Amino acid sequence: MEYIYAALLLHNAGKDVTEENVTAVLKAAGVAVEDARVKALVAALEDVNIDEAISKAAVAPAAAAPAAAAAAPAA
Amino acid sequence: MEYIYAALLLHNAGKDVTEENVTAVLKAAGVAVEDARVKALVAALEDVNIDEAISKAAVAPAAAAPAAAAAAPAA
Amino acid sequence: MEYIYAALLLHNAGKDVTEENVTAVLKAAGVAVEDARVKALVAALEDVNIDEAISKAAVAPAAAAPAAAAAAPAA
Amino acid sequence: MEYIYAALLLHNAGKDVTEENVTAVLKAAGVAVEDARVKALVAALEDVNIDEAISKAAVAPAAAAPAAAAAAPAA
Amino acid sequence: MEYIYAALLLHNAGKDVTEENVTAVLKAAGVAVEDARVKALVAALEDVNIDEAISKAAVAPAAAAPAAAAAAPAA
Amino acid sequence: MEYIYAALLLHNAGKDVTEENVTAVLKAAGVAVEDARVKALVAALEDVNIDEAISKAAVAPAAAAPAAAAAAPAA
Amino acid sequence: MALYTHHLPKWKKDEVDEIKRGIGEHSLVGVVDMYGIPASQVQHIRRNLRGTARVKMARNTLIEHALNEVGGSVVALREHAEGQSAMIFTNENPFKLFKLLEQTKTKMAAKPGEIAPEDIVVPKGPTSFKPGPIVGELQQVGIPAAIEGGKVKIRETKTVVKKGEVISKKIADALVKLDIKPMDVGLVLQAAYYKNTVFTPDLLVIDEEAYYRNIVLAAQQAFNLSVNAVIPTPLTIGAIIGKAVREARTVGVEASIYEKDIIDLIIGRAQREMLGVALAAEAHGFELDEATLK
Repeated sequence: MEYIYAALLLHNAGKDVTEENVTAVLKAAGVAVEDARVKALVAALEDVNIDEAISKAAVAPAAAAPAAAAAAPAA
Repeated sequence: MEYIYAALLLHNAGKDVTEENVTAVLKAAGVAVEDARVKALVAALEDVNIDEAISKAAVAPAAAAPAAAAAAPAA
Repeated sequence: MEYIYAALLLHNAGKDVTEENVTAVLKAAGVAVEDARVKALVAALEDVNIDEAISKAAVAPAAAAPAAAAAAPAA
Repeated sequence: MEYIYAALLLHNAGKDVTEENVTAVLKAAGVAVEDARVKALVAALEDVNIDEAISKAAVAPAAAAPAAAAAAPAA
Repeated sequence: MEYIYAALLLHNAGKDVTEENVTAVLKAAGVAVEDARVKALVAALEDVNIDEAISKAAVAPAAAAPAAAAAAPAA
Repeated sequence: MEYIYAALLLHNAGKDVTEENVTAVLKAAGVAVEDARVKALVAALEDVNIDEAISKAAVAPAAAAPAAAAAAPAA
Repeated sequence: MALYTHHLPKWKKDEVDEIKRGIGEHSLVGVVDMYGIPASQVQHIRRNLRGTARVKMARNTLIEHALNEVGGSVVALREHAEGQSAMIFTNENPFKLFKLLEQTKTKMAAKPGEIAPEDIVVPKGPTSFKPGPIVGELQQVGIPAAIEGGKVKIRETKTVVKKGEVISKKIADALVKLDIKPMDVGLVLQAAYYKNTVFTPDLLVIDEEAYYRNIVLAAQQAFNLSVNAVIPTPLTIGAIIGKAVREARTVGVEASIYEKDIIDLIIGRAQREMLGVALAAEAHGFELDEATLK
């Protein structure tokens, strides 16, 4: 999950999730970076609205309960 | 959440979640690091079993959902 | 949680959650105030809509899981 | 809710919820303290198990949240 | 999701989920294949029991269903 | 299921679900293709909004899976 | 008024002085109604209050004298000294005194002509009575009594007097026989004078349930704020980590990032999507194979 955490860290900090940035973050954490995984990560996130994806994880109160239930297996 | 992601990234990479390490990761991501928040994070994590918290997170949404649902009619 | 309660108290009283105010409240409660935690608190709340954040349910910590599960069928 | 927050702040800080303490905390927060409300609070909490109430909140935050949201305007 | 569909198609057809096979299927579908994602997919699937993951997917919605049902009237 | 996966793969890749395309994908996966089934699938999917079917599966897994629905009352 | 005191006999003057001393030595002065409390119970209440509050019984006229002589805003208590009054002195706060007095109340038998403080209910079940005229007496006041197994039995639970209604002699007698004590008897606080303010009972009732609910609410709000604003505390760090992990996993699944920790979830999602499309295709004439149906 390190790669995903790195991507979210960048996104949350308002930075672009580029191969360079992800690699820099992972290296700072002492991870032996695999280029292929970085490429795959960046490619996968290219067409994804990260904020929207994150909000799917946020289980909102009562009204959102059915969504939460539905999301559970995916979480 | 940047600080939390930095901590999770370090933990997943098998590194200690120290002030130095968290700061290094955040800086690599281009974050203007606030020492106070790093300190508060590291202090809060001191007595926490991160692995346990992570594994529970995978289970929690499903468990939390019924509670939310159950409460709804009463609300 | 004292720091959180101090922030909530100030917010409810219509006061700004500043380092000075938080420190004053904590001191009045006899808390040995840690400046770093006050700073971290104020920094974290800077861009947060407190009213929204207090009413948005945070997902139950893992301890809740069995209770929630047990309660569900009875509800 | 200021009075309740003040009481919880004191309780969390390991202090007694006395009239003096509550008044001091509220004043530090810039609240125009009503003596009668402080007295009523202290008298009421004498027979309330605060720890139990807190643990109830912690065990089922998701479940209680809708109620919380509903109750909020009234508080 | 194309990559995972390709992998599951191969698995269902009783073939090994190798980089070559996945690439071949994707190419036949006219997909511009990114090697990095194929590599990441195959690596991620290496020690995974796909049949088990599939059967879990079938069970998960069932567990979520009561929550959704319970929440429905409130929604 | 291979046939369905092939159709999904094509749909996700932005290609038309034609007999030729489905056949090509299945062959690439080493499947011994039955022409009649391919015809039946393509004919059936002509009237299906695939995106809708997918999103229904994601949002309300219980509704999508008959087995899951049947299990729900017992859960 | 003060002049008039000179003409009081000595015992009355002593009484007035004692009340004045009580007022002077305590932060809270209350007027309580002692109507209908048997002497034995007064002793019991006094014992319960010992160390916390002192009860001084006196004629209303003497209470008035004392209040007038002390003067100032405490005089306002005068109008609450009616019926069988007594003064109560304490250094507790008025809310606590009110609670304390509520706790000293005990259940007593009803006297004819008293008002029911709440619905008076006769529960169903056996009684200790042997068959006899008692059955008729109970039936006369509407209590469904019957004989069963050689004993008098109440056939069903029955409300015999509604809250606020007068209790008749016949019903009072029946209730005594059945050992039902519907009356709350104890010191009833009429008013309390505390730091220049007169508190009446309606101001002093505390809804402890509401306080409890608010404590729970406040604790939830604090929990939510801590997690949602990402302010780590020992109590909430677990939930915060959980939130971050769930977000990361969700993003991973949504974006199809093929990582070991979530590949099973991605497979699950693909499987569900496939089933969704398979069922839609089946509805339009595509025959599913056995593996899919399973």
